Amino acid sequence: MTHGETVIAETKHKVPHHFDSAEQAFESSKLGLWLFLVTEILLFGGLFVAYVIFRGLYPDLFHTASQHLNKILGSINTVVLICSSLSMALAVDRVRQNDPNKAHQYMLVTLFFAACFMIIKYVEYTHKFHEGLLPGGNFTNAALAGDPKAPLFFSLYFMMTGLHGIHVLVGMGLITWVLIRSNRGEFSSSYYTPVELVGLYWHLVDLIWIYLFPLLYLIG
Amino acid sequence: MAKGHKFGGHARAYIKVWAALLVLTAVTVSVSYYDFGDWNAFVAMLVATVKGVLVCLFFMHLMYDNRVNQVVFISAFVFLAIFILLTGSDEWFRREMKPVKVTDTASAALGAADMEKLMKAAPELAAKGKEIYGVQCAACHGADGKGDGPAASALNPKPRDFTSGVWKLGGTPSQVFHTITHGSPGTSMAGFASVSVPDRWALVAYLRSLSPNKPEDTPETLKQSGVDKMLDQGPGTRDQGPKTTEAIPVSFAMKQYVQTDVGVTDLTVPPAGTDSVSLGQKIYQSDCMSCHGFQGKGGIPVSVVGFVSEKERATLKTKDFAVSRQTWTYNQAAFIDLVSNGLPGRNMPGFADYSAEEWSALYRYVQSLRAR
Amino acid sequence: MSGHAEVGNYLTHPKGLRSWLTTVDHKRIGLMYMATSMTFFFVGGIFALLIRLELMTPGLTLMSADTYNKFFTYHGAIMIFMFIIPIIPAALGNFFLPIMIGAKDVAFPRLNLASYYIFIAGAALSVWALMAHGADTGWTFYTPYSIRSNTSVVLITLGVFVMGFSSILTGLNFIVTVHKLRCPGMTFHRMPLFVWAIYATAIIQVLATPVIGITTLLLIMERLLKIGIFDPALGGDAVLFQHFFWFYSHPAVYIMILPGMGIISEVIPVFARKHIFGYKAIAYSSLAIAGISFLVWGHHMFVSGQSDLANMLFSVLTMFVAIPTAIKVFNWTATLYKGSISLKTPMLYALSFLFMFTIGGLTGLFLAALSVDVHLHDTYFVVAHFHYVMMGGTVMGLLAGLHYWWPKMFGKMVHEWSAKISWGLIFIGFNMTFFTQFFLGYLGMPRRYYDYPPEYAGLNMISTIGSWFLLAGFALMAFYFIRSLFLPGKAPANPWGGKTLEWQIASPPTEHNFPEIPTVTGKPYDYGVVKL
Amino acid sequence: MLSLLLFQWRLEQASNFAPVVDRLFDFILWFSIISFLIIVFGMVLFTFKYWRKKIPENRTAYITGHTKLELGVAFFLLVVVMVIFYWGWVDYKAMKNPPHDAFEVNVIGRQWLWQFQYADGKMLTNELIVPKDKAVSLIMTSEDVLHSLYIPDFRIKQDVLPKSYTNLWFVANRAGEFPIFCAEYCGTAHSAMLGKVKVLEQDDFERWQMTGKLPVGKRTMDHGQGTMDQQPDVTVGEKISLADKGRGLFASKGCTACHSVTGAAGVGPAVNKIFGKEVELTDGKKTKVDENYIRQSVNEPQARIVKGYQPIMPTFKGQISEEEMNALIAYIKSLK
Repeated sequence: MTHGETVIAETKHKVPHHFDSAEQAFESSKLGLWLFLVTEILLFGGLFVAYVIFRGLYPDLFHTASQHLNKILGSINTVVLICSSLSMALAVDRVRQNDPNKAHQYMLVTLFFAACFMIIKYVEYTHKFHEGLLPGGNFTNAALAGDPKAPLFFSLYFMMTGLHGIHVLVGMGLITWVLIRSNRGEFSSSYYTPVELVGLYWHLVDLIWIYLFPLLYLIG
Repeated sequence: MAKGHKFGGHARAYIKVWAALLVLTAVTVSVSYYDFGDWNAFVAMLVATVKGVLVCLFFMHLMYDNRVNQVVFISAFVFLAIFILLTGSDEWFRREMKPVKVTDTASAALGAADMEKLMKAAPELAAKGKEIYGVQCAACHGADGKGDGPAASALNPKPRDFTSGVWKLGGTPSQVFHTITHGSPGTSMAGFASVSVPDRWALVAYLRSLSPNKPEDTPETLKQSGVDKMLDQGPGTRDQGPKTTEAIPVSFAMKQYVQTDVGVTDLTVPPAGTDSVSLGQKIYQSDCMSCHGFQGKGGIPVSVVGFVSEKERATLKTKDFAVSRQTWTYNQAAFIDLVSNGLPGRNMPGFADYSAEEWSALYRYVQSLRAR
Repeated sequence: MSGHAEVGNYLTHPKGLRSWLTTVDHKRIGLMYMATSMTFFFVGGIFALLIRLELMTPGLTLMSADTYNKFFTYHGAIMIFMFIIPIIPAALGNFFLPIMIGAKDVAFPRLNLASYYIFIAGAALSVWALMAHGADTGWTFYTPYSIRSNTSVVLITLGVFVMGFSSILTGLNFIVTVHKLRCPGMTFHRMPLFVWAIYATAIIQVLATPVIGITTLLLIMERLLKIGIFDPALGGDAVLFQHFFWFYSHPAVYIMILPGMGIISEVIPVFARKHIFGYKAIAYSSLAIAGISFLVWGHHMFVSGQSDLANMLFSVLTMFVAIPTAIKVFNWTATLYKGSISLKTPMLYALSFLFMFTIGGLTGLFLAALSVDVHLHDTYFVVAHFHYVMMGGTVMGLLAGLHYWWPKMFGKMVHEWSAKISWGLIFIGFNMTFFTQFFLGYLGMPRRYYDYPPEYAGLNMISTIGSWFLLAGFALMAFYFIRSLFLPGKAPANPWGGKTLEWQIASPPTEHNFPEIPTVTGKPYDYGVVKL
Repeated sequence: MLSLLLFQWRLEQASNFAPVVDRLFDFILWFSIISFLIIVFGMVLFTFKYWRKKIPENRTAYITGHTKLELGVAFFLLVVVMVIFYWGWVDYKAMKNPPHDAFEVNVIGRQWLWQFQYADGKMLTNELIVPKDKAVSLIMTSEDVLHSLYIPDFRIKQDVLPKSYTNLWFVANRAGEFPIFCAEYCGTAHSAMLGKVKVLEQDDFERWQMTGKLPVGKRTMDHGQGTMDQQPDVTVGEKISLADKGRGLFASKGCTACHSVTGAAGVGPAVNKIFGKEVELTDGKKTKVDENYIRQSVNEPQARIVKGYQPIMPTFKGQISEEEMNALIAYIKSLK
């Protein structure tokens, strides 16, 4: 079999020359992305370690500081992200069933939910800035001023939710990119790797928030 | 695709998983409103893990994926767990060291010239005095010095009302200084030698500013209160408070003593107080009872200066020893630390000058109060 | 070898600088990585020589304390992040991994090129930092000094952060390539040991590098937003930074040494004409080292105020990492038994690897034992230990690999005698420089000392003289490597008689490596006659 | 004993931990030498015995491995390293638990000098005076960045962290003077952060404790290879000139860490050729460098800071006696 490229039916996509079959290309991309998700988990893992260590050292500080977080907004955000995860899964499913119109709608729903998440986060952040609950050195909140370690909680809070927020923004960018390519008809049931990969990435972003939410907001 | 994906067309499965996730979220949020102590964190993590597993298996198709992807994804959590556990083995198991208690070097270096300057009541000295007064003296002498402090109700005789102009032990600066340093015998006024010399002079300036009657010092009042010795000694003289004898090693003193007065046979050290509980009781009644009550039940309102918010100021009462769960209840070092430093915010003055044996007697007595 | 004459090799076809800068051919990307990394090696080397010159005599010899602190930071940062981590996996690994497993290219060629350009971006950021206010925190950036220092720490940590991604992407690429692109017949147990080593390194790269990413990110946030997680003044904990840093940096030490071991496992069987002794033992000890390397980082912090429990745990776990390493060294020595050993330059470097890496490994035992480490930590004993492991190990492995694969990469043979002379210079210079430092360390001279009490003067003088030999050796090597490119004459396809796949194709290979996909039947090192 | 053959220098064993650590050090040293010789001898032997010139390429043996041998080697090594670990762990635990009656000293590490604070209020800079044959426990903290108190002759080292306390204890079993190094990188003058441990006999120590005078006449036995820095030990003879005494103090009190005497740029202003001159302060005013400017800068350094320098000089109030102050001033005056 000479090293030409086999063209996938109904799509303009060519399997790269160094792969033997489209199946091998798809499986390689998936393994590649799973490895990338591992690095994401370990990136956030660093912050989780810092959180767990400091919570172990100053449990009551974390309890009093977390009262200042708005549980309601946090819960809404969790529900919003879970819905966006669902709509993304359905979008991938639709693309796999060769039903691009429904897929586009689901992708738009995902984008909408993601936007809601970011807006709620924006509201939370401005409320915190207003109350002076800023990270580290520039912490000016009166109620918690007594305890020198209080800014630690908010440093961790802003680092974790900030980094997660950036990942949500990147996710929204990726979904829009996939939406545009899907509009141009590049995907079908036989070639939908980018959609699958963006879907996996988005579910990971949701998975990280599922852990972030109870750790930060629901401290008993 | 080549293998005919098994998981094509699973819309219904996704909706079910989605519903499960929402329910679990509701569960975890509601659980967080009740206080189960440590269980809260465990439940929150358990629910989060269940939700995470659901997302992984169904939304991310890990269930139908080949072995390598599953191993790869799980290995991330394994290495994260290693990171947490081994770092935790260090951070959570460190031993706490406490520095050596060093006698107050500041006063040691005070020269006679400074003593002169401090005695003349300057305005900013009085302001500093007011601040120290709030921390050390307001508990009994009241926020405005009228002798109506919260603890005053339990005291007999009543604490001095400075605005009345009456000085039982003399109102000249040196006499007031002497009373602050050594206390007033026969009353609950304890000696405050642990306060540094400059602070004590600041207190003197503030107290005299309250009182209409301000007698001036005469040579014999200086001599009588021992302040004159402090004036003429050269720079770098030791603090005029009680001499810290334990700094001199016994072996050295013994050798000096034997060298100078040959012929002395033995030096017996007099036994410390009788049985320790009564010693503890004596200390408790002289220093602590006025605020913590006779049975250590507390509940005596303590008027507070500064740190506490408005609504807390009125209701702040001393706590009942039996109910308290803090570390001092099971660790004597924490008890000594707490009592010697006091709680400036909560208007508890520090009592530092007990010997080790008095500390343990007091600690055992307080524990006996908790047991009743 | 029916080389496609008309197609030409990967060096000449396709033509033009643009084709090089936008290439997705793993061989060209490998060469570009090698060129960049080797230049950084020489830059880092110059800083090392300047440091040694300053330390020649006590007191001010050449430069002020600040400049000295900056120079040893540059030496550390450049050598580690820009040379020793990328050089073998990204340069030689990129070039030979696909060929050795019979693949046409790595799994994601464009990602491979992207990771090279990310590496260039990171390196540019770090060089810019060195040009600006420099950095005088040491390559470890320990807080709170790295927060207080008024040098451009943010820039250099940003550079490290970006270079970290290049390392992750390379590792990711290799894992997928090994799993998905092996040619028919190439089972895991028929893969060459170099591929095993690069595979184990890739696992560490993927799992450890993100943590240095978050550490550098937090350090930048510490300086810019004063978040106070690592700053004791704001309630944080400086030892926590050390945990974060070493959780990456100790596995990173194994990212550096494992590829070197991989090359040695390739070179020794070929030049001893003998099957490797214990193929499975060496292969799986690479994975074992990769695994254990994540458990041992605390031995860098025995005296940093760590709890006794943690010290005990880390000391035990560090001892376990000695076992697979010792097995490898034992197996390489056993491979020589009853062989037919030819002392060409690659073999010389492989044997000196064995010689020096054994010293490096054994001195590790001193530092793993708790009570002895209290005395030896942060002294020149540690400096000697890691130079013996990194320079005596990885650089010897790299040089063995370079000399071994040079004919395959460029189709030119290296002048044998000048190579042997430069080997001699490097061998003498290295031992003279670093063996004396074991004594300095034991006598208590601390690390990173700009000036030292007079009683350490003699040993430091010997060490500096040794570094001049190293300079001579490497200068001669650079000369004869470059000269070999312009010499006429073409190297044969298999000059050393190797049995692995890269020796079965033309040298330099064509752009698509194999005229047709090979199927592998035998084991990679089938030397030797059964009856003997 | 045996290891002496290897090292012509031998670090002094001046504390209770030194012989213990050296014993484990020697054990690992001999184990390493033996295993190194086995590997290198094997390699050299095989290389010469099976040289390509002696054995043609196609007559090599087909050996692919010997699992039992490998497992044997692995198990033997496991036993040895576990012994090393346990031995190290036992000695380490002894290092970490100070006896209760130890003589406690507070140590404050600060950027580029060590301060030792005694229970009776004495504060020494870069100089730790301890009794011989008595447990001394150092409770250490740092004022700014990480440092590490390292006394090679005692084989002890411990990092010093800001905002928390770490501990080191030892029993010095030999009178004399031993260098203290800073072993954790801490900035510009990390290598100038040197100190001295002076171990005195019990009576000398008590006399010092009461009178502040170090033993006169009896030349304190200096550490192995000559005293740390070459100047005369200031506390020994009384007859040396005031300026010389000042020069010793200038070094031992840690001034050299920030102020250079050669005019080179340092953290603090250089002090040579400066006496009697006008210097400009941060607030623009000018002042003459005279006795009371120096005296004030030592006791209240923040009062008059020279332009272009940060106010980070620690106060030495209460640590420099009158006569030491005069010696310092005489020394600075002598630096024309």
